[in-house]
Amino acid sequence: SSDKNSDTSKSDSDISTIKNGVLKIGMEHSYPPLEYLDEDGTTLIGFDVELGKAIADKLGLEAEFINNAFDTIGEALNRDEFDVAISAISITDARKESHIMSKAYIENKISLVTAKDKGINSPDDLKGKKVAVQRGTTADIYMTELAEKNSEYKDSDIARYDSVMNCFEEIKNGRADAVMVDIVVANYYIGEDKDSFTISWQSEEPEPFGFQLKKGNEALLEKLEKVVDELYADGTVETIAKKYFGEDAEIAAER
Amino acid sequence: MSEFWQAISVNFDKIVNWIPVLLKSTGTTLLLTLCSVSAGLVVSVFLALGKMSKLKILSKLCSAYIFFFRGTPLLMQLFVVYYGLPYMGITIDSKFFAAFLAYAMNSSAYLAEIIRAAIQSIDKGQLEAAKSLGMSYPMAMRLIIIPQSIRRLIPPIGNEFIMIVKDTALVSSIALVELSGKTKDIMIASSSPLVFVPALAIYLLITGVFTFILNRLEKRFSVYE
Amino acid sequence: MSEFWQAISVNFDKIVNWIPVLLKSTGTTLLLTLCSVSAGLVVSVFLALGKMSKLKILSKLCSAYIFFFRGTPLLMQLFVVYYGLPYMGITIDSKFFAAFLAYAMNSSAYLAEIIRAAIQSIDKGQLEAAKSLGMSYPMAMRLIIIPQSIRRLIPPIGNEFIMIVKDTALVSSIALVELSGKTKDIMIASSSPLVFVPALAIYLLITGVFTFILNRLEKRFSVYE
Amino acid sequence: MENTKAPMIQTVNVCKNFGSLEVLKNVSLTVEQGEVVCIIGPSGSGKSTYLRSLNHLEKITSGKIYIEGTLLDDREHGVNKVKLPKEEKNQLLLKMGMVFQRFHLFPHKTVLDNVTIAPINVKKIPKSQAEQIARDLIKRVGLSEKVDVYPSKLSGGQQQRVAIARALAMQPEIMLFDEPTSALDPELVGEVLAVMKQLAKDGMTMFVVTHEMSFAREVADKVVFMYEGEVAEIGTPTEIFDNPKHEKLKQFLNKID
Amino acid sequence: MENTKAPMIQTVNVCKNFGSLEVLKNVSLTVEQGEVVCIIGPSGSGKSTYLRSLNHLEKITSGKIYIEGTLLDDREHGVNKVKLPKEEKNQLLLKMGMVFQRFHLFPHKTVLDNVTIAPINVKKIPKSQAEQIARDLIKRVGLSEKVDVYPSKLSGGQQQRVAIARALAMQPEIMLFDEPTSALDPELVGEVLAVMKQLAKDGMTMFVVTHEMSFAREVADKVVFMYEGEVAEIGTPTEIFDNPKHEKLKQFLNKID
Ligand SMILES: Nc1ncnc2c1ncn2[C@@H]1O[C@H](COP(=O)(O)OP(=O)(O)OP(=O)(O)O)[C@@H](O)[C@H]1O
Ligand SMILES: Nc1ncnc2c1ncn2[C@@H]1O[C@H](COP(=O)(O)OP(=O)(O)OP(=O)(O)O)[C@@H](O)[C@H]1O
Ligand SMILES: [Mg+2]
Ligand SMILES: [Mg+2]
Repeated sequence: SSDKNSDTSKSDSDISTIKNGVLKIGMEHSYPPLEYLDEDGTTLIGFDVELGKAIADKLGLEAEFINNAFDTIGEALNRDEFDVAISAISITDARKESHIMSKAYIENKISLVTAKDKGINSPDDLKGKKVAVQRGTTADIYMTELAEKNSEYKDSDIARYDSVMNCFEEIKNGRADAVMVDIVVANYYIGEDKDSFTISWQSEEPEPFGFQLKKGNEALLEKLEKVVDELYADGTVETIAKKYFGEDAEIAAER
Repeated sequence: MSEFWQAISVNFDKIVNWIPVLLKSTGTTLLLTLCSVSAGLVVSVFLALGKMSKLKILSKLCSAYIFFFRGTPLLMQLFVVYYGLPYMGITIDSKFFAAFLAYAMNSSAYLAEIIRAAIQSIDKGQLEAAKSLGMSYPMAMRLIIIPQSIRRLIPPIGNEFIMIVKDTALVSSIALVELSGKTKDIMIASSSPLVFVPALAIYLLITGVFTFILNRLEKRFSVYE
Repeated sequence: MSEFWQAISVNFDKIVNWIPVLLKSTGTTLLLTLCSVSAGLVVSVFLALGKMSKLKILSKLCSAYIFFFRGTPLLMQLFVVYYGLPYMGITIDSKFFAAFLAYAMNSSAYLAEIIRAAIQSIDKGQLEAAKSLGMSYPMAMRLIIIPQSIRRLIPPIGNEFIMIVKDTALVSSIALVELSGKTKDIMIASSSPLVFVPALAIYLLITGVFTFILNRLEKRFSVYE
Repeated sequence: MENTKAPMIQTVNVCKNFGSLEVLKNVSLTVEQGEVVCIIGPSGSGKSTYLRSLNHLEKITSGKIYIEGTLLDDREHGVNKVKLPKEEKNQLLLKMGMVFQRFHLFPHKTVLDNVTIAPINVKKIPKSQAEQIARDLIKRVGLSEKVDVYPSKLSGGQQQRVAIARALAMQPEIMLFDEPTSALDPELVGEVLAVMKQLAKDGMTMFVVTHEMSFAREVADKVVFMYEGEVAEIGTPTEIFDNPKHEKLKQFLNKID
Repeated sequence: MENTKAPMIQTVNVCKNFGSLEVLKNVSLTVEQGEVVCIIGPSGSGKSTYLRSLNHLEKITSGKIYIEGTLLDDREHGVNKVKLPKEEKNQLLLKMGMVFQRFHLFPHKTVLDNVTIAPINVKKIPKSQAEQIARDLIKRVGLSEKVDVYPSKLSGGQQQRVAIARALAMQPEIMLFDEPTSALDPELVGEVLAVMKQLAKDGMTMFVVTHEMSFAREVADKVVFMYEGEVAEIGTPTEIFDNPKHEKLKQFLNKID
């Protein structure tokens, strides 16, 4: 452990934002299976969480997770509330413009979850149907643009919730016809309910997740990229992915 | 501050374009408020009389209802009605109706206390005079006490109305679109908080106009004072 | 209903385990309330005196502040502080502090009106008596009017406190974890709304205990009546 | 003839406690039909409480109350042993009209409505007939030109005269007055007393708590001095005012001067 | 000697409007040092307004007010043409003590504190000295045993006596009384009037609005009858009560009887 200590002091000098050997990771902790609380209501778990811990470990740092509303993660980064955001953040052009986005750390697409008997097989079938999305996610943006471009979709049919969990509640109790959501999340929620619900569509465009950092923090980015490559190489990523996404999930990002 | 004004003038067209969108969602805000305060008012009369009743069980029940709805956050009440009830086999399909239900129950509790206070603020001598003229308690209530309370009810009921107008902001959490939810959507879409400016203005307009009407009504009802 | 009780008894252990977690987050709820009502109280005294001032500009300014914060939803005020201020170059680092700021400003407006009403409810004869004894307006305020208003202030300030306890539920929208936010988290984690039961009970406990203390205090302060 | 009639009001050993405070102690009094009885006494001696007990605005703790010979109350420990049918009890209570110190007119009703509201709703008298009676009574108290005015537009003396008309509209057989002039400005006292004197002259039975000694002297058949919840002295006005026996009565009259 | 002194209070053509309502119309009056002046008149005639104008509880619309020969107000259209330094103005106002109809004791202060609060805070008299003076005054109004009691525990008459002591504690040269006994139960009136009579006997200059004709007759040097905002008649008690000239005064005295 003396080894670890020397590592820590080194990284302190390397990256200005990191203090006292703690890597601060921002996330909104209500997004299973990537970051969420265990049933006891206190233990933070999920893919991003374990990945974050593994990364910190490799860097010889302690991981600290900071809860932040998803739609203000960018702002919080800019004011140094945490060093990096690992929160199922899709790599978009807008984000690349305002922040540093890392290479993809896992693959993802947006998808449509429906009850089996709904007969919805693509966004084309959504006309006049109620779609639930989480406010501010890429799914929200996708649906909003669809409604803007195509008058057959009504904006009023898009129901925007604060939490993705609410979206799934809605298709379970029948108040919504479909949920548009990241596929990794969709898989998790369908889980046991494979008989009633199905992923009826997924986007062609991949929408991988990346780490988001404040502009100018390239030093940390470089370290993170390197560590993720190592974690891919030693199988850690795969182990965590299997734990949270199931045995047959294909999430490996092209790196 | 100057940055702020600059931002406004640069984005003036954008802001103007948002206004009709915001106003449309204001319709929901007002409709929800109107429906729930009206329904709450009807229920509250029974709650108030029930709480003042000499029948212990009735009085206790009404007190408990009032205590519960005044003692817990409206947001949670909304959640229980919308997300909780389905687990008990009751699924309310319409978001509007679910919100209406939660808000009506909530405001009925507040209004019941308002009505009770107004009735109790009427000089005891009025009831005694009515009694000494042979009126029964219900008759005295109907002819003497309640008509006199009405004027005193206007200000607090108006306040409750304004409260609910503002509290409708919470229904965005069940994805019912009204003024606040729409504002948030626009903020996210435009990645700028400028939309708050017209949104806050609309809220101020509603509360301002309503306060004005209230004052008028109050004067109207006080002819005999 | 029976389903409900069954669900509770089956999950009784779970519910019991949630309680300490919920209580921990209740700390934030109470701390936020306490801080913002206290700060709000300090500001509100100046606002109230300002609004009653004969200095037109001061009075208008205070009125406008009060009108704004009473006329718009607290949720939006919270959003403006949390999301909006950074765009104006003012960045608040701590979520708690942002919430505190919004809540303190909001409650200062409500408290100012409460204080004004209490002061104005003191019999005009008190001020006249003080004047006829040679006291200046500030001295009369300090020695005669304000001490007498305090007893009348306790109930409405207590109410404001209870209001804010419940309104802290809104800060979950900026991911500041307090009782309501934690309840939501647990609901997500357990995919069941059962957690509402202990959460609502905690809210009722807080409001109940607080109402009780209030009544006590009120009696304490009315020794001279 | 007159003497064979039952007394209008008779009370036997009426006691009233507020918690541990004994406000009335064995008050036994009789008001004959057509009699004017005045009650005098210092503040807190129980005058109002006694009057209010008669028409059930207060519940007595023990004692008996007869109205025109009918037993209305026979109480012990607050429990009434007389079980009159509700209808009959109300009929007895309606024999008494009451006028309060602070008038208690209904502020949201005009003078006319104040006077007609009880006859129309309680006695179910047709509106037009009730209004006819009311107008006559309002004329009798000298306020014909104020019929359609709200009470807030009237002076205290005028309000009290309306209150008397309102009570009379129920055609009571006895009128109870609880310090009817002590909330009035001195120059308004006269007009109310004048109406009361006329009423007495017309033969109305009256039970009047008052501080107006000259009124009591002039109008009363009997004056009752209450002291600390007890009837300390009873007599004709001459006996009470010119030849008081009870020490406290002497002191009281001295203070009033 | 006495005559060469400036009058304690002198007003010249004092007018007061509330909006379009003319409440005082050219009221010119003088109160000499050591004199007791009583103001009588019907309700609404402006008696209170006049008294309150003297110590600036109301602002007059026009006219002049002199205190011990010093011009305090010289108003036209509500504007005071006299610009006294604030300190000097306060000194003049402190020469007047005021007693109100409804006492207005400070309910959150004990009797002693009610009497000491102004001397300590306004006159900056040391607490112990102020308390000594206060105890003497409280004794003078006969309430030594009530020193540490809150006003709510006192009868109306006792409260009014404390109010008198409170005003006296500022050592005023003239006492203004606005119907000091008309909120009192009749048997409590005497104790307050007794204190006032003693005060007069001790040589205090007094200006008293009152409905107590016997007091005015006994104590006043001069009686003023106000009617509709004007001084309708001035005279000695004998002139006013036994030989009234003004028609309205005659009517007024008749009503009061
Ligand atoms: N509701 C009540 N609860 C407790 N005590 C009461 C109540 N009403 C009256 N009392 C007390 O009963 C006593 C008698 O009161 P009551 O009003 O009958 O006196 P009174 O002779 O009419 O006096 P006053 O001349 O002041 O009207 C007083 O000590 C009073 O404080
Ligand atoms: N603040 C005010 N605003 C408007 N009118 C007022 C005000 N104060 C008094 N008045 C009016 O001025 C007139 C004189 O009032 P004032 O109180 O001086 O009469 P008063 O002679 O003292 O009568 P009372 O014997 O009833 O005390 C009344 O008509 C009254 O309504
Ligand atoms: Mg009485
Ligand atoms: Mg007056």
